[in-house]
Amino acid sequence: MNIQDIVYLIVQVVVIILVSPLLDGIRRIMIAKFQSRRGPVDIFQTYRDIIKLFKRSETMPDCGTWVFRSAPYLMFTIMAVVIAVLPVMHTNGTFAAASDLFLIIYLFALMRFIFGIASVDSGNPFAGIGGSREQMIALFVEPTIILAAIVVVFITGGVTNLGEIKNFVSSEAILNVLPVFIFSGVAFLFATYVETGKKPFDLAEAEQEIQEGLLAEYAGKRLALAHGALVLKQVAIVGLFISIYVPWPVIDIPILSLVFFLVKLVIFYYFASFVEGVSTRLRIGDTRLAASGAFTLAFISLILFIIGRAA
Amino acid sequence: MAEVYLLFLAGAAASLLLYKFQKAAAYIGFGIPAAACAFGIWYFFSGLTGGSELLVSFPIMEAKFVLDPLSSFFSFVICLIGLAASIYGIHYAEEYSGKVSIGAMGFFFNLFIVSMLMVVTAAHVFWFMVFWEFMTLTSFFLIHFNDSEKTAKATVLYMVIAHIGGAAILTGMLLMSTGAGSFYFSDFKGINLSATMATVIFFLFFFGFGSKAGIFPVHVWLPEAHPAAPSHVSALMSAVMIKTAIYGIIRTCLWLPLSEWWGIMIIVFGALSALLGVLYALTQHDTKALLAYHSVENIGIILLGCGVGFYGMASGNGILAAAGFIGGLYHVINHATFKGLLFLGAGSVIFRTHNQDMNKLGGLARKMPYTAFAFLIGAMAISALPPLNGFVSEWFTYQSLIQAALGSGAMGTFIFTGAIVALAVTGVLAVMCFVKVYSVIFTGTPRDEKIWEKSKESPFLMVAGMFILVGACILLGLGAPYAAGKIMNVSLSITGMGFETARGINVVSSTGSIVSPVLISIVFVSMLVVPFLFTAIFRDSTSTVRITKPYVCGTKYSSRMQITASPFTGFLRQVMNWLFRNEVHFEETNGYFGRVKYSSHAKDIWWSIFYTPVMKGLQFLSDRLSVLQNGRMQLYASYVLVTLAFFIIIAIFG
Amino acid sequence: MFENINYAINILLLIPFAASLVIWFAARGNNRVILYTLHLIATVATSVVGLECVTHVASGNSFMSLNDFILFDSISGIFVLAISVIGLLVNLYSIKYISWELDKGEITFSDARLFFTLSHVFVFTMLLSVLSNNIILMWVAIEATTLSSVFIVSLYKNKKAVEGGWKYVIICSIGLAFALYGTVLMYSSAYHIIGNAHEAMLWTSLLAHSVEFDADLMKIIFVFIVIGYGTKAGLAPMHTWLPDAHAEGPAPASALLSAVLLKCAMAGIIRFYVAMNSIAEVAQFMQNIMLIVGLVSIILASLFIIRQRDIKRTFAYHSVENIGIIAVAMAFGGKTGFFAMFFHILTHSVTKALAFCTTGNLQRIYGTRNTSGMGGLIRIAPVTAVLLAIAMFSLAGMPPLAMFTSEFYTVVAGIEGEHYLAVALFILGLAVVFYGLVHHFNDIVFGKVRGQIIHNGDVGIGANLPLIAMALIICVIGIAPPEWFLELLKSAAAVVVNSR
Amino acid sequence: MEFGLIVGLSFVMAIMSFWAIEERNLVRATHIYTLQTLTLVGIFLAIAWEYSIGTLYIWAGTAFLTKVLLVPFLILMLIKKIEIKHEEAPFGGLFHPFIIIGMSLSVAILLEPIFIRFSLLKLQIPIIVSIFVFMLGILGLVFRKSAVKQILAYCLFENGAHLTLAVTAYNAPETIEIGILTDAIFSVIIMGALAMRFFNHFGSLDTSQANELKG
Repeated sequence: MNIQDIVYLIVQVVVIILVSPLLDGIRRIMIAKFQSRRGPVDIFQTYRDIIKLFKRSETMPDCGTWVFRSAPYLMFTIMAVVIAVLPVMHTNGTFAAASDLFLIIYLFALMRFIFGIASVDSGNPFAGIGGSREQMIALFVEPTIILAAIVVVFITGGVTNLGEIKNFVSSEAILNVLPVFIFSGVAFLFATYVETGKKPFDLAEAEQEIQEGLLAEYAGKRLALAHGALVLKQVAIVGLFISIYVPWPVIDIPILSLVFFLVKLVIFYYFASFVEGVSTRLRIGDTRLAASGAFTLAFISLILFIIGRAA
Repeated sequence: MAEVYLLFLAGAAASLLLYKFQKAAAYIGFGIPAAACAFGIWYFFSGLTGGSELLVSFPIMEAKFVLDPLSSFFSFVICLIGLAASIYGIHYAEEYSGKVSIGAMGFFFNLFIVSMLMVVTAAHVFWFMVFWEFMTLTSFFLIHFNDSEKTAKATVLYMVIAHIGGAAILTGMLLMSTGAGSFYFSDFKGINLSATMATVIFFLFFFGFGSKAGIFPVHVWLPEAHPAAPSHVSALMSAVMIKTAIYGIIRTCLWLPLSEWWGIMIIVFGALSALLGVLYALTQHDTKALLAYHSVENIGIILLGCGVGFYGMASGNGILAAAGFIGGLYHVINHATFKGLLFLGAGSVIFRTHNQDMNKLGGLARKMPYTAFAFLIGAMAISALPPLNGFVSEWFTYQSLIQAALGSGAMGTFIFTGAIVALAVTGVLAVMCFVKVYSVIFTGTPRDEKIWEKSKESPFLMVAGMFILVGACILLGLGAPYAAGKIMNVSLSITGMGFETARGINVVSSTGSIVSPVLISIVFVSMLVVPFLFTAIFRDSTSTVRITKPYVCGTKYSSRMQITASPFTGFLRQVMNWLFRNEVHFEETNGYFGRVKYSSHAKDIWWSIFYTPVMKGLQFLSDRLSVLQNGRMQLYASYVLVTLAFFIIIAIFG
Repeated sequence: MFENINYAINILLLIPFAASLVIWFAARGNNRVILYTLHLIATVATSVVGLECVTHVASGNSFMSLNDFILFDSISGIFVLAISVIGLLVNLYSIKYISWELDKGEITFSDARLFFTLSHVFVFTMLLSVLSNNIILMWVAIEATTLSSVFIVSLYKNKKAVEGGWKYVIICSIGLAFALYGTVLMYSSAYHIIGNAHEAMLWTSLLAHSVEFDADLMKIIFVFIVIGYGTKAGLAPMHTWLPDAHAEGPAPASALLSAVLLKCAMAGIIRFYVAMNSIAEVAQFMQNIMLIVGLVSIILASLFIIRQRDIKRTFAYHSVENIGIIAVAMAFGGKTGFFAMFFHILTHSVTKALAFCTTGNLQRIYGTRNTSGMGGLIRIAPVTAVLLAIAMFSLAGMPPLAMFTSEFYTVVAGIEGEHYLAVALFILGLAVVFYGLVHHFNDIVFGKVRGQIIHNGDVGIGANLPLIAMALIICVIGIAPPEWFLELLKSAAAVVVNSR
Repeated sequence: MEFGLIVGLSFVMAIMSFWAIEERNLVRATHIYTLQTLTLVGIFLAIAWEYSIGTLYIWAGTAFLTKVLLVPFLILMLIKKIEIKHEEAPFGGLFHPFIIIGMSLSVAILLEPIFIRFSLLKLQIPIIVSIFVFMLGILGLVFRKSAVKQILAYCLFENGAHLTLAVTAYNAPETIEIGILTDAIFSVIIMGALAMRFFNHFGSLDTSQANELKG
């Protein structure tokens, strides 16, 4: 339990939390530019939105219990925890036990759980449907994430701690299992994209519409926190992808690895907003077809792994 | 060991004596078992490492009860849930004070627990079967305290399947005992059986015990019988009775010469039960039926763990076997706690609202805060959300499946990975299902004003019963290293090999990966400061919070606008209709604006594949045969002559 | 109590016969009290003497009397035990039952007197059939049981009772005719070997010389015996009279018939089995025949049970099924097989007697035998409901009760004898019967009352006392039977086993 | 062929019993039955005289007392009370006699060698006739509809059994002989009383009407 890991953890969380609205601002400008419209004034627009919301007064539905009132705080914290445990600055330190693959996947499930309960608790019909859609999307995405991640675990010899995986992936041993790794990486990437709630599968901006329906009943600081939590969620899921599949320029100076992590985040956001800019929204049924495509990719990687191992 | 049983028998006798006094019978009839369970918990907890033997001499056959780590683990689980259920039962019995005699309910309740305790320690074929069927008999009577037309149909199905299962187990055990030459379980280890005989015996045991555990093909009685029982009884049945079947499978398969494809078969059935259990649970809108289907799902998860255990033992890999069993056994105690908690929670909702249909409830959290909180903890535990116990046992199961996949051939890897994916999908569906259950019952606006007005918090002892299990869930979650250590020496006693599974606050799996619920909780609590920090920095509006009706685009809000149970999973039913075969009843009342009655009910496909054809066949056969007895005496007399002729021909020429 | 046992056996036979005469002539003038007291004294006397004799024979020795016409060994000890215990309890119950019928006007006083007289003649003939050492005297006694029980069965003055009685007489006479032929053949072949006319008639001498008999003739004889006494015992293809006779008679009558009479007919088959057991080829043939007949009885009866609406016909078919179980246990053979057979004979007789007597109670409460007219018994008559529960769950083979133990031993014997297919069919039959019984139990005890209630409330402790005694017996002998009881069963099984 | 007298009487007995079964008029059928029993007693006396066996004289005496006097008297009294003279048509209608004779003869020929092997008196014809009469009685019970005719059929096969017993095992102790005869008498009495009650309830003696108890 050395102090250094705790400091790195705190720095990592604070920096990423502060940077994430910036990434969201970049994304909104990118999409506006691809759709040849002006978009927000500059990349700091999301900061201003969130700060404005903190200052506003609140309204609450009469039927809201403590679940509804505390949900934004809980969601924000869970996403902060996920970001904290990612092995960016501290790999295999005291927090190795907290950065387990299944633990993170089930933390996302905890996030969904609270999201679902709060959405129905608000009494708002749109929020209810939003909660139910959130679970449905997870149903399509989960098998791909698990299968892809499991194949990576198989490659690293069965250890599910992200630190171990990162060490193995960044070592040369990855080269002889490269095709398996690439297929599972692509599948995982696709699942991450769906999970972040971008355009082809869901429209984050259309708060009043379905996917972010939960926000309908929130106002003031709770709306700010909820919005922040959803932004953090996108960063967290992408962070998970990066820490498993793109660990390169491995440097033992934590600060530099944090900077490189942020750069990789920006690159991902750049491509994500490109895809989001040009695509139109699919119905939820079509997500099923796209998700099964990703699942077959992950399945191919499993077959390659078995053949590779047998040979 | 004998003192625990005697306490329960005393409780049974006492509650029978107080047949006339309802109030006293409730306190005594359920008080004594509570005390007995408390004593049992202490006794069996110390028994986890040691072992003791009890010989009861009956003239017909010497009864022998052996307490080895495996039996004391299951007895510990039974006593833990028994404690909560009996404390809960003291006040819950008030609901039945008018209709039925509480003394009788106490009598059967005590006998039910003691028969389960004796089943897990019996070491003699005859006495095992006696207590096995006695457990079914007492639960049959307990179910009938909720007397309705549906109960009668459900209990017949329950008894018949349990009896056929019992017969299969009896045949299997007798095949073993004739091989071993004695009725004592201790002599059954390592008798020489031919391969086919071993497989036959395995199938007899697996489907015999499976019928009681609710494994997929023979689970049909479970969603019928559990909802019909009084809640504290269905809590016991769902939490512990089906675990005695898991104990049976483990105990009996230890005797047989295991072969690898058995382990794989158990895993396939486990995955099937998990997936289909949760899928059918999603379509239910009766709370207890939904929870019953979840028992099928969790039994599937337990079987995944035990399947890996058997696979490990068959392939001689002790570490893998220990990993599998620790996953399976840990989930046994976890499932017992949170399923018991959920059933008790549902029971206290029914206690106040007298209604099991979710679509009529809503917003009860404000009226019943403690029950709501307990139910929430139970829901989070069953969906395996991190800090709680559900996550730890599923994590162990994942680790054992991964190790098994790495260790086995191509076919094995496919099946084990398939099991991992099935477990993950089950996790997602469980989250969806329990979001639906919790939020539709406890949150949002009440859908039926009358029910909402009448409901208030359940009496103290019921809440106390629930919070015992809430404490257990949290303790088993955060105290995972200690618990895993204890369970490891139970699985050590089974497989003979084990691995170091607890290091400080971390839990270690066989493949070396570590996780620590305590650490994640610490990080969670410390991160909780961050949102408050941000609100403190930027907050400056001090105006009070305005309470309004939920916003529905300006129209007047009515509680019917709110999402209810069925539409929450509506989309999934459309996608999976090939499985659910929804029967949609749609009645158009008067004209366009009239009220429309719509109800859809998912039919378990297994009914139409197996059960209805069997029943129709029996009916057809007996109708054909009834022609034999058509009342004409001359025909009867000719039967005698025909049989005489037939037998004489056999005698002369046979 | 008696200094020499032979004297006791004669007394045992004398009491019921004398009692029937006394009742017939003394209980005149519509005076119920005399009738009941005489009946009570006679029943108690018979049972006390019977139990006294049984305790003597429990350890395996046997006694002869009436210049060797009467043989009292452990096999007949079992049946005498059944007759005395069940006879006592059922007759006690019949006093209450008959008084209900008299109050309702179903039967006149002379009918009641006839009923009591005939029930004592019936007990006498059953005792004679079980105790007789002479094969033809046994045939005469069993024929006499039919004749004496005809008017007990058709006591009620209605079409169905007469029809039941007539079928009972005709089919049983046809069956017993063939039994007579079997006995005659047995006697003539025995005389050919033994030479002495008196000796050739006696079981003891047949047993001694059984090795020298001619195998083919023995097979033919056994076929005649199985058909003859099988009709009387209710084995499958010849069971058709049983549901009609047992369902139409008054409850205590059908209890006595089902519980004890069927077993005495099986005693005949067991006797012949013992006599012919020493020739290996014949023994194998006999086991095959009994297996076929037993399994056919179980399967046929189970398929009939699930479609019954009338509770007494269900129990009657259940008797056919249990006689099948006894036959199957005999076919499985070996020490455990015969132990299971004798155990099942006793457990079934206690349980079936309790079951039929509770139908008497149901008839009094609901006035009908049809289960769709019953329901809600648990609230109306809790004691009767508990008794019915014990009876039906013991019949269904639920463990803590008696019949599970005997079925357990039967399956053990089956598996020891490698009869796997037979055990599988046995268990399937039992499962189907279990479904039928639990279904009926739910219809009667739980739910709302569907028919109308004639006598609201329980039937009073007087009637239920003997039933409670039977229920206690069922609970006890399943798990913790008394020592001498097991001793008796083991010595009876030994007699059969070492006759080989 | 052995001695003419016994064989002759046996043939007469066989014909008498067939006639008794076929006869529709109940009173005449009982008379024919009495004649048949007389021939039975005759056979007993013939065998006793021929083989000088003491016991058979006692058998003949008891048979005469019970079966020739008592049983027909009981049956005639029963018929007088019921006032039904004629019997309904039996099953099998036209083919009825051929079925009965065919089956009885074949069973008699099949069983005869079994009985003759250990029988004391190796008289082939009387054994065949006794089994024939026995089977006639059984088939009478099965095919005839009238209750009284079934009682007669019962007495017939009882005679058959009696003759078989006499030929194959005449040295059986007397008490057994008396036992079987009392059984026969009581059967007739009980069946008669039951037939009486049957008539009161069903209005006729046709037992095939009684088929309410089904399933």
